[in-house]
Amino acid sequence: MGGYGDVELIAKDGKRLDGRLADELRPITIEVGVLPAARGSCRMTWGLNIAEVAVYGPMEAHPRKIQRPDRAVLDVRYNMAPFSTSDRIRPGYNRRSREISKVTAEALESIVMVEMFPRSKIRVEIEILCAEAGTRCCGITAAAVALADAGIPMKDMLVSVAAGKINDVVVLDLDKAEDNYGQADLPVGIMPNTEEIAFLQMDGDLSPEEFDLAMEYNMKAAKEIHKLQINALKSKYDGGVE
Amino acid sequence: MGGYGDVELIAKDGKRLDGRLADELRPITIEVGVLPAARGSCRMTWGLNIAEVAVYGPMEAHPRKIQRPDRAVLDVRYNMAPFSTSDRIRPGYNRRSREISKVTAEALESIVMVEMFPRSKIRVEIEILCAEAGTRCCGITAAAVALADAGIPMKDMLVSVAAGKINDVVVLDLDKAEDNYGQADLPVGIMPNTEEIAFLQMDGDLSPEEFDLAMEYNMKAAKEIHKLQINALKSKYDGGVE
Amino acid sequence: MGGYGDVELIAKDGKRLDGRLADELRPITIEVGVLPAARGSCRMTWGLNIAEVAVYGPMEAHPRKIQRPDRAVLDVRYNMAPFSTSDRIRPGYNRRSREISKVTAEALESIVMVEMFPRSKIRVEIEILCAEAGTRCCGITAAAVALADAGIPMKDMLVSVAAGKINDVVVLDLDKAEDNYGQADLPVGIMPNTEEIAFLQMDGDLSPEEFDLAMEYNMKAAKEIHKLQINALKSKYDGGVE
Amino acid sequence: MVEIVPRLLKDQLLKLAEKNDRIDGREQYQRRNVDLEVNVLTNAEGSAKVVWDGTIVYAGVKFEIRTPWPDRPTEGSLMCGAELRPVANLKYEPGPPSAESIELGRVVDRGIRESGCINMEELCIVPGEKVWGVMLDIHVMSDKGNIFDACALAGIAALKTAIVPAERFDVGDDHPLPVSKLPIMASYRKVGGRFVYDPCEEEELGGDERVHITLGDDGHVHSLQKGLKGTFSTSEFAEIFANANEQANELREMVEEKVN
Amino acid sequence: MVEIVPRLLKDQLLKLAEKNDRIDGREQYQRRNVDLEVNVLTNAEGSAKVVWDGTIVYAGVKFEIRTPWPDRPTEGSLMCGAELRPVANLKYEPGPPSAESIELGRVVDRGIRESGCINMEELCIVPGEKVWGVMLDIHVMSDKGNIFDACALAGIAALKTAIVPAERFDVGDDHPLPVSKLPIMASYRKVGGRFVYDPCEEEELGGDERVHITLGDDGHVHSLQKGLKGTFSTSEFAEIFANANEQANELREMVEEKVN
Amino acid sequence: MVEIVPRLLKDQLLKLAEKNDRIDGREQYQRRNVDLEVNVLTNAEGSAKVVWDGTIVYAGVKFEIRTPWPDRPTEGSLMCGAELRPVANLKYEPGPPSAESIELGRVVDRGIRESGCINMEELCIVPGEKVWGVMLDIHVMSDKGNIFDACALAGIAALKTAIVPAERFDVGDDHPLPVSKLPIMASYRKVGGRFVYDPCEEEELGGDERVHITLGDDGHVHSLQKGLKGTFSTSEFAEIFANANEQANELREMVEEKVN
Repeated sequence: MGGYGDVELIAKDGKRLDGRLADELRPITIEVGVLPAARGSCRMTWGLNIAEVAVYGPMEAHPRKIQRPDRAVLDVRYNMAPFSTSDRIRPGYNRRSREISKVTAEALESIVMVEMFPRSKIRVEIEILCAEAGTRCCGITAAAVALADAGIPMKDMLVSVAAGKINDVVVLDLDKAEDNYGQADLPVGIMPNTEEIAFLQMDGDLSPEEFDLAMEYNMKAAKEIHKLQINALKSKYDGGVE
Repeated sequence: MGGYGDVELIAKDGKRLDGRLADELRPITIEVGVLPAARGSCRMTWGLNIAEVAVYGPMEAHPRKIQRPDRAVLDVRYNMAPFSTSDRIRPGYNRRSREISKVTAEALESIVMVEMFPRSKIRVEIEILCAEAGTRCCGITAAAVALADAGIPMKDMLVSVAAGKINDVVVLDLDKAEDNYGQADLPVGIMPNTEEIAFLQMDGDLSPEEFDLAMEYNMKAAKEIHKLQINALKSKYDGGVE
Repeated sequence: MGGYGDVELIAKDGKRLDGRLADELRPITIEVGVLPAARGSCRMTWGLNIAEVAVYGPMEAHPRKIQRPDRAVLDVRYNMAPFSTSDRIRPGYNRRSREISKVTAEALESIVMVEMFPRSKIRVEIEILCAEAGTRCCGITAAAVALADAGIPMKDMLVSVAAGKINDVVVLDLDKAEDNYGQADLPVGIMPNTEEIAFLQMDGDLSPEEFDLAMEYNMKAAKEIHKLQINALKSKYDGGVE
Repeated sequence: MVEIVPRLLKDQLLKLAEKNDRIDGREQYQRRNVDLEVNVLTNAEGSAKVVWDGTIVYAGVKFEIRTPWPDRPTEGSLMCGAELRPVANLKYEPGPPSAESIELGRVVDRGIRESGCINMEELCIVPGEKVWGVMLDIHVMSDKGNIFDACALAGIAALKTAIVPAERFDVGDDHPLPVSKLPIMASYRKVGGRFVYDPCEEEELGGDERVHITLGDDGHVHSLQKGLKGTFSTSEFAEIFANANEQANELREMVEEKVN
Repeated sequence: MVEIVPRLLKDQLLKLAEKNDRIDGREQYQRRNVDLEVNVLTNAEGSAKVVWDGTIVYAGVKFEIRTPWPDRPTEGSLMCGAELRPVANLKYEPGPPSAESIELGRVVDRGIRESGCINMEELCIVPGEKVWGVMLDIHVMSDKGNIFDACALAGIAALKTAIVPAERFDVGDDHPLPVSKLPIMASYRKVGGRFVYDPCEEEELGGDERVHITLGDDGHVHSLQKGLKGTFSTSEFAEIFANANEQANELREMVEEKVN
Repeated sequence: MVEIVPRLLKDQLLKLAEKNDRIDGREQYQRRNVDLEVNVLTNAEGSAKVVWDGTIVYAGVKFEIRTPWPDRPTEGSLMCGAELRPVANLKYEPGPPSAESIELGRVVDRGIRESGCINMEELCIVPGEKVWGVMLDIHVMSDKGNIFDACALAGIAALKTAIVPAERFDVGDDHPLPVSKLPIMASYRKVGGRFVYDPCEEEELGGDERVHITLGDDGHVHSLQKGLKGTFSTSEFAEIFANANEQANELREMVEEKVN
């Protein structure tokens, strides 16, 4: 975290620079079936973030040494397009994107019924086309929808969302400016039905009480986002929304 | 192309800086069997360019995944030696050399009777020892001779040559200075017997009429160069020239 | 070699900057079984050098193409830790470490009874934690002990040590300052029982007579170091020293 | 990438060709439906999205300030990258750029660069000291055939809508990137023995060599590329060369309409 | 890396867990024996060796002088690298850093960095011109379980003993690197259905997901990471979060004792 | 690279060795025919081609102007690279440099560098600011045995004929690169139990360890390298050391003749 606690990000009326309250999400849209070449796909906009996800498979896992005799592996790539940020990013995976890919794969493996597809591989390609803080949550949330769109059996949906701390106040869903000058970021991946946690990271500084409040915000937001996921899937398959 | 049309490259008598006419080639020599370790080889000098080519195989193609069940693959590498240009080149393949290797392989696959060697690989190693414009044509032309020297069955010979445009005039076989300040370059690979085209690239600016004239120059030159290819092969196998 | 013959490295009484005589070694300690995860291991301090070596295997050699039908291969890595030198070293293998790994592997293959383990691989990992001249000798000597600690059958032990030249005088076991301003370095790997040479490199400038004297110093030192190797192994397996 | 030549597909395409038909019912030189949208990416200084039937491509433009090359002190530079990423199709695998990916990027780059649509002198800020570097990146999201044309189209449209972010770099006012021409690529594939325009996924799988032609506003050719095993005659080429001009004119109109 | 899930081992661990026992006889939250030594490497400006039962880790600190980033002209920088090298275990193979290795390095780095233990402003030599770059490298020599905690411990201890070599770089007198806090990591692994602290090698082989918690002197959390396939409830997490505080306090005392 | 040890070949070589014979009929210390040509590459500032029986090697010298290292402000630098490229033999595969290739380059480099044949002080243009960087690249085109000696010979001959292109870089008049000594390498291979000089391809395939000796004009040794599995006694070494001197003197005469 930037950790510059002295930049004023919350007005006297408790509203944030973009007018949101402490526990309010940025606007979100979710659409499925957007990439014709993929078996399943999802486009998610979250504030100014844009993520598009393609799912391929299940297919035979190769090279052989990545095969697991008792389950499928998820081959996940999180990638930021060169034009997705203010300064151009060199194409190719860096250490950050490789770590995010790893933890995303592990989170998704926790919800996909991987035991149904031994020795196989499911490819999940997460492309960040526009990045404005919170891209890993956006990518995980969209990937879970794309897996469902591909018809991959899952135990539960997965929603990822982050709470954080700015100006010593716990708030939900940091945007770019808040992330730059924020004091903490706590992204989690929540299974909306069981409330179990499949993904967890955090950096910055949180007291135990702040941590609890941040988790509370995340839990509540996960339920909201889950509805949008369901609606997006329904609007494709039922031809309408809830 | 450099595209600097204002540098004078053609004198008032129509002759180019090195005294050539518009449709005249630089001096060319071709020699076969020059690399003892190879199954077939060729050394070609073309103006100041020097290319040496070694051919190995056919051999089993590995790794397996490059094998084709119905034909041989050509594994072609075009490489410029570090000392081949005015400024030293770092050893190793770059994007340019990888593209040239690819289109060269595809051109040669069009003339080699690849169906005779399923699942196998023929290695073609093109080394540019001195580069003065036109190295890809020199490499392709020499590679076709080296394949013949290796006894690989071919449908036809292949000749590569380029015409271009300087000072708004279409000319054959640009040299270094002409290439630096030229307006277009049209390298082709021609099968001399059928006049079919197996290789084609172009960049710069050509009107449809200029394009036709450039192709005409190329066709005529291909016939000339083909004779030199035949002579070189004959002088090795018959102990004499045509 | 630095080759700066004009820096005074030997005093008038014949003693070197650290008080050693021409044919005197720096202090050496050897300890075995220091890395619990390894099958065999050794820690060696030699002057200020620290090397720790882990041995794994014999195990099946893969990828397949490195297998030898009639013997084991030694997969040796010599690596300098980033903090081992005055200026930090970027992690990863460079050309120097790859050459040292190669000649070290070849030296060790000359003493290990590799014929006993066809198609298998023995991994030898040499980590230089602190480097003060002579790390390749330290690594080879420690690796031979680690192989013995791992119970790998060997024809003979191997000792590596270097003599060199400073101020036109042949001396044994150059330290950092002597190496920086020295005129020659002759590291060898000696089988102490047969006096055969399994490793040899040299750079700098040595007359034939100087070469003979340097080899004589090396032979004598190898016998001394060999005693320390034996003691280290005994103190582990017999619970005491010679 | 494993090349599986589906014999049955090849036979089917051959039979269709004999009846002058195509697998998706199009005529020999008929284009699929193409949709172009510009200014679709907030963080890019210029952007475009092309939906070419099932093929989807994004292009984005970024700028940097750099020192000019010593021998060309008054010229900026254009870098154009297009990458075949695994998101776009089951057949693309992760790893360093394949030869296919490098060819795509270089062919698209040459078509734009050689058309002279950007005057490099206009990218100069302070001669010998500061020039603009224009970085055009093209991202293939879904490949259902003919990504070359889709990439070229997205690329020139993104450039055409780009705003030079001079204020952010403290070197004057923001202004549109001057793009004076609209080079357009037209791609042909030999399928069942004859060339067709705008090949779909099955035609690429069961087809032979391909030819890419980039044409400028005045009908001049700026870039040619023949790809894959196969040969063709000069008369075959003359026919598609003539057709390419028509295709380019139609698409150029679409770009002009969208960017203004 | 091939993952071999040893079914028998998993069963054994489950049975032990049912009796609230562990494979090496420890209690659920009991730590193995840990030994810390500092100033062990002559050529490093700060160093530490951690022997955490059979797990052995070295950490070394080096310094360089660099130009600060334009937007933070008065701040130095900290780089923290931890690599899983093949020396440490049969299971680690040579080659470019694996995802496991990258995760280790980044999690250790975040724990130290986010604690704010180093004030980057204190690494400034000449604003806008020269700042110190601190480079902490952690070298795993033997992995018998729980390398995360061992690396974090060696890392902070090496920093805490580091001397800034100002004389060698001709910018003043040598002085200790100012390190104001002692972030400590505590790692948990789900084994046989419940989380245990400080997993040993067998527990890592037969266990499920892991959680890494880095805590500062005041009990604030600075870094969290969940790794591997598996899920947990908030109440499970609350229990280990509370335990982590106790573990961190004990280890912090050890560091304080050794470095003074 | 797969090592196929041809048992039959080894037996044949052993039998020949017992009769003090070699597979190509040479005597133990007899060299194959060697031809040296200089100034063969237009774009190199110095060049040589060695045809050592069926082994063919090119060497080329290029120059650059660089900033000297801070601790050696009046010294230029020499970089010497030799690469085993797939053109040279069926057995060399494409890809990053193999350990064999790295060893070749470094052994050839040390022989030339350590002889002191180039006085680095003479490469200084402006102390502390500009020095010459000499870049010698050696390109093996055909390997029929003993590429080490062929590379070393081509390398020193190319340096000896090199012209420093001062005019092109605007720092004075072109002048020959000062090369004061002629280090020569002699290579031996243990074949059938005894060392032979200048091994041919079959002797390398069926032989054991190799030794490379680089000698200066005065008979001093500048570089030694033992390669591959195998051992030898000091008396064996003494014999080939003595022979190396003779071989070096003969080849040195050839170089002197060709470059003047």
